[in-house]
Amino acid sequence: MAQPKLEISQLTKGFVRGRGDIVPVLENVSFAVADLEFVAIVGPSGCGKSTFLRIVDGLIEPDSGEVRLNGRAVTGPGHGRGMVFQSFDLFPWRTALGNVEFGLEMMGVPRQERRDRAQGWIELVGLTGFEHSYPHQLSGGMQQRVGIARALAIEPEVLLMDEPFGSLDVQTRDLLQDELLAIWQRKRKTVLFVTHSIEEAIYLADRVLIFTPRPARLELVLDVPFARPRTEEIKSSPAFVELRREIWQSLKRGVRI
Amino acid sequence: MTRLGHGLPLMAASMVGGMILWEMAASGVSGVIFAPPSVVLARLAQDTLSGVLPMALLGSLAHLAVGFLLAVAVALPLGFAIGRSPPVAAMVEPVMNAIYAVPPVAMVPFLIIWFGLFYEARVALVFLMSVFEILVTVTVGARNVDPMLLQVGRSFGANRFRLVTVVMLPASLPFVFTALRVGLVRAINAMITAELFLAAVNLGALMKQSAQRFDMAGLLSLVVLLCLLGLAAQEGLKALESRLLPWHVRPSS
Amino acid sequence: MLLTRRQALKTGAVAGLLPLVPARAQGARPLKVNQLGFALGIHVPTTAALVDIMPTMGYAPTIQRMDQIRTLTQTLIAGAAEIGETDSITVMSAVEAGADLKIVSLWYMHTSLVFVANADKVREFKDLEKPENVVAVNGKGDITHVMLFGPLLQRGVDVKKVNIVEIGGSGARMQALQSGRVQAVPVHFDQAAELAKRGNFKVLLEPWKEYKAWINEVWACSGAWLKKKENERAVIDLIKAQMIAFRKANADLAWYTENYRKHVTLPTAKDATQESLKPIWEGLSKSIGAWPHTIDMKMEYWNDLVPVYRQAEAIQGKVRPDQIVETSLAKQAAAELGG
Amino acid sequence: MKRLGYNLLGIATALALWELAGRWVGANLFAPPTLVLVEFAQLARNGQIFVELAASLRQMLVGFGLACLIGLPAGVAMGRSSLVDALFHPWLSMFVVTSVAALVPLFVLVFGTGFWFRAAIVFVASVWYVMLTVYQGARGIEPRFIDVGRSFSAGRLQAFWTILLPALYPYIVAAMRIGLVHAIRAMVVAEMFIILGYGGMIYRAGYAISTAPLLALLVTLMLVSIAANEVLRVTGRWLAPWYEERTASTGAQRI
Repeated sequence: MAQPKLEISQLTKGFVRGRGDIVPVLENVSFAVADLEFVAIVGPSGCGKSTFLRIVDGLIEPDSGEVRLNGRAVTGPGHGRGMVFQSFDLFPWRTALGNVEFGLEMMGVPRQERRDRAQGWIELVGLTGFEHSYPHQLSGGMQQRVGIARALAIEPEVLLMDEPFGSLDVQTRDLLQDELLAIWQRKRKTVLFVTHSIEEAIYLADRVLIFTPRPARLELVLDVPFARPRTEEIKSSPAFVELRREIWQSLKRGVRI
Repeated sequence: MTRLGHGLPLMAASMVGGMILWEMAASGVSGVIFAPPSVVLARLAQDTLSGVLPMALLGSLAHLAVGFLLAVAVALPLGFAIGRSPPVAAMVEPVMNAIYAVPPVAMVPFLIIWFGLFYEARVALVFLMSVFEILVTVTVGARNVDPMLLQVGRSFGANRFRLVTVVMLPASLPFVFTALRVGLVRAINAMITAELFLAAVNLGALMKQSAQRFDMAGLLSLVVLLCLLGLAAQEGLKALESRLLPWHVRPSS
Repeated sequence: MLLTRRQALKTGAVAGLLPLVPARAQGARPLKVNQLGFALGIHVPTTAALVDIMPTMGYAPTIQRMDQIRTLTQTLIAGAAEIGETDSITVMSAVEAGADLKIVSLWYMHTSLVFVANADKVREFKDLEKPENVVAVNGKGDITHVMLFGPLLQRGVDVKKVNIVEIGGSGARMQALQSGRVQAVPVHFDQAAELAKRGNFKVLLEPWKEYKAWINEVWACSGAWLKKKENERAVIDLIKAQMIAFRKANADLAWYTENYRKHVTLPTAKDATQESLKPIWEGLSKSIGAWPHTIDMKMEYWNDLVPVYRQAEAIQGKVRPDQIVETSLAKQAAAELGG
Repeated sequence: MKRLGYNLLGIATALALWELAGRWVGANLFAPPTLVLVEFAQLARNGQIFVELAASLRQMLVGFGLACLIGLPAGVAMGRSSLVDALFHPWLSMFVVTSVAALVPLFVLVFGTGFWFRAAIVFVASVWYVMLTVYQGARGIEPRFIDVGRSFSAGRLQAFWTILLPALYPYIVAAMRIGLVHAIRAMVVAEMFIILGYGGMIYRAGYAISTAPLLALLVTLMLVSIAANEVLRVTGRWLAPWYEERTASTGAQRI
């Protein structure tokens, strides 16, 4: 096997609560992601998936273990990764175009060039005509398209997505899933996609990782056998249903209500 | 904008109603003690046309502007420092709250000692009264910057300096505008206090003269002028804000 | 827990809202009086007359104090006080503006206000013309301003060149003088002595040496109020109480010291002794003659002052003193009291 | 604990600077804290300072209580009804500018100089700030909270008690805290004018040649104001455990 794009080894993280009690959040997580692979992480709410993604992005430092991108250790946020956030978190004072430009601006891309490039991404996510709208003038789905364009604009080697469709309604979510697949088909990227929806994970990913509840450990890894490009129909195929059942069984063991 | 658009007739009605109440309250009271709005407004118009009020107002505004701008220049960076750094906040806030508790009139003797009676002292009082007001609001604004936005900034590789200029500053702009508005109100208040309690000049001198002559219409016309000035300052800043920050949606009822 | 919280809310709300009801003496004629906030050596006998002697004559004065002559005058016009302290200039300008006020008695004869100057900078009156020398008065057109104005005119000083600023409050004025921000201020006689200890400050002007009589604070009330016989009676009794106090003050340093400690508002007043007060007492009683044996309201006092007031533009001069000053009540009081 | 350390460090620094400045210019112009402390000890032994302070604060509380009683509901009404807002906002914007010092003479005429004069001054000095803070809070309540109430078919009154009031609570506490500072300041200004109570003491201290007595009184005032504010903050937290400091501080978005 060639060198993996992203290599996660022995990641452990705990948070200090109250007077110094340490609550473990992440325990000994290790796996590797190949170049241009789409990996989904599924786990119960609050299991530490988001913390994990933030460590990969370099926003949080792990207590032990490390993240390697192209064989080099990640020590802080950088341009190799682009993050899409659950609550979109667009800058309310920037227009759609301005938000997409943000990462390029931080990279020091000259104004005209970044404008042109951002415009291209706006078109790709289907927001032509809304470049100059402010986030509060856009619907939730449109806001998240801007969020995706913002992350893609910096041409990251790895795209990190933190439950990106979690706060959208079901219809919008389905539409955006298809759009994400279409974009991914055209602009292939290595993707790490965190979600709590089993169907979403199967539908989108090449491989699904299942995390246990807090502290999160890697419980199970499953390959998704469907060919690409994928369409809605596979969701009703017996193989899909079986895969979903298998993941659910695994998750259920850890879920307590 | 909608608030103004829909509310304009109502506001006008409210103003007229207030005037009628005032007129009623003033009827039958000696002119040496109180004056009705009809007389006061006529007086205001007369003194404005004669140029007396505009000249005094300009003089007052000159040192208002200097003191206020100084306060802004000091309070904005300091407010950000306090808002973003808990140790700085813990060090400065007790002292700040303590000084804030003292009524400005009680500070006058000290201002005279330190800054004399003229221009510098007036500027100092305007500065002192508005700087804390601005500081408090900017501190809150800086403290309340959505942590998620800061995280987005960091995620996209913004360094500390960039985080401040590109994320924190714009994120707290609405608070900065509020701070300016609150500060300006206090500054106007301080301006007239300074002109009355230090060496009397400009509007303060006119006020004192009217008072000395028991010219209540003159006195009240100055009070009305100050009220209008305060109203204009607030509405002006609001209009400026909605022009400059089109993205900021004020919570609406 | 929740219950106690609610209870705490309720009791807290009620307890904060219970106003205090002042106790009142029974049977005595109530008299609403207002008075300047500060009382210095010169004010002592009249304050004593009001607070201590009037109750023995069947009156129950309630005293409101405030720090501005103008407000005192306005409360008289508005009827918030029946009778009270104010000064001649303010009464005259109020009457010019349409108020109905009468001056019925003096608080004291001759003002104890003096002008104190920084002796390093101001050696003679002419020095006040220099632009670097600033004179602080309480307000343009008030007693502190006009008092300086007359003597300056007499000595040929160009008053237009004198740099005059207004600073309200004699505390603030003294601070300004001490910190070198101004070079001359009006203060009371006893404050001047205190100032002289703190630096090279000397008395530049003593009004009682310049004028036959320099009337400052007076007792005034509204003309309508005075028309009632019982009110006129109250005024006569007040003047009698004043004269009793004046006579005691002139005769008895011990009495003066006791009342000084009681009524003077300076923070140092409580520490005063007969020895420390003797120079002040002698100055006020003998040199200035602030407390005449008999209060004699001569119209000529005001006739002499009006031209100076007018030159200082404190009044327009539309009103004659005899329309405002009521001299008969003091005469009546003197006759009743005798001596 | 760490925070307290920084608090003390900040206060110590301020005191040290004050001491240096005081020694540099002298007690007549700016008394250093060591002298002020001596002066305070004398005042405290005499005891009058506390009697005056207690009496003044009691009157202040009446004015302030009225300001809350009227200002809080009025602010909520303005925030929830555009009609009320349009009727009162211009007046609010104008009155908030007028300084207490300019109003005092007029109030003396109307109320005399007794109990109600001081209560009235304190009232007008604090009510606008109380109203504005609550107004901001009432305007900012998320419609979804109200919708939750509607969906549970809460009546208007019920919705007020169960949804509006708890949501407004942080703003109410903030409004009272902001109003209180203004109320205490106004109390002093009013009393300085009529030379009664604690403000009267400050006024008289202004006549002293040394600035030490004046500063002793002002520092005591500072302590009282801070303590009163702290009491409100702690009570606020105790009465409503869901009260969050951070939400409340947005109440500073005042006008």
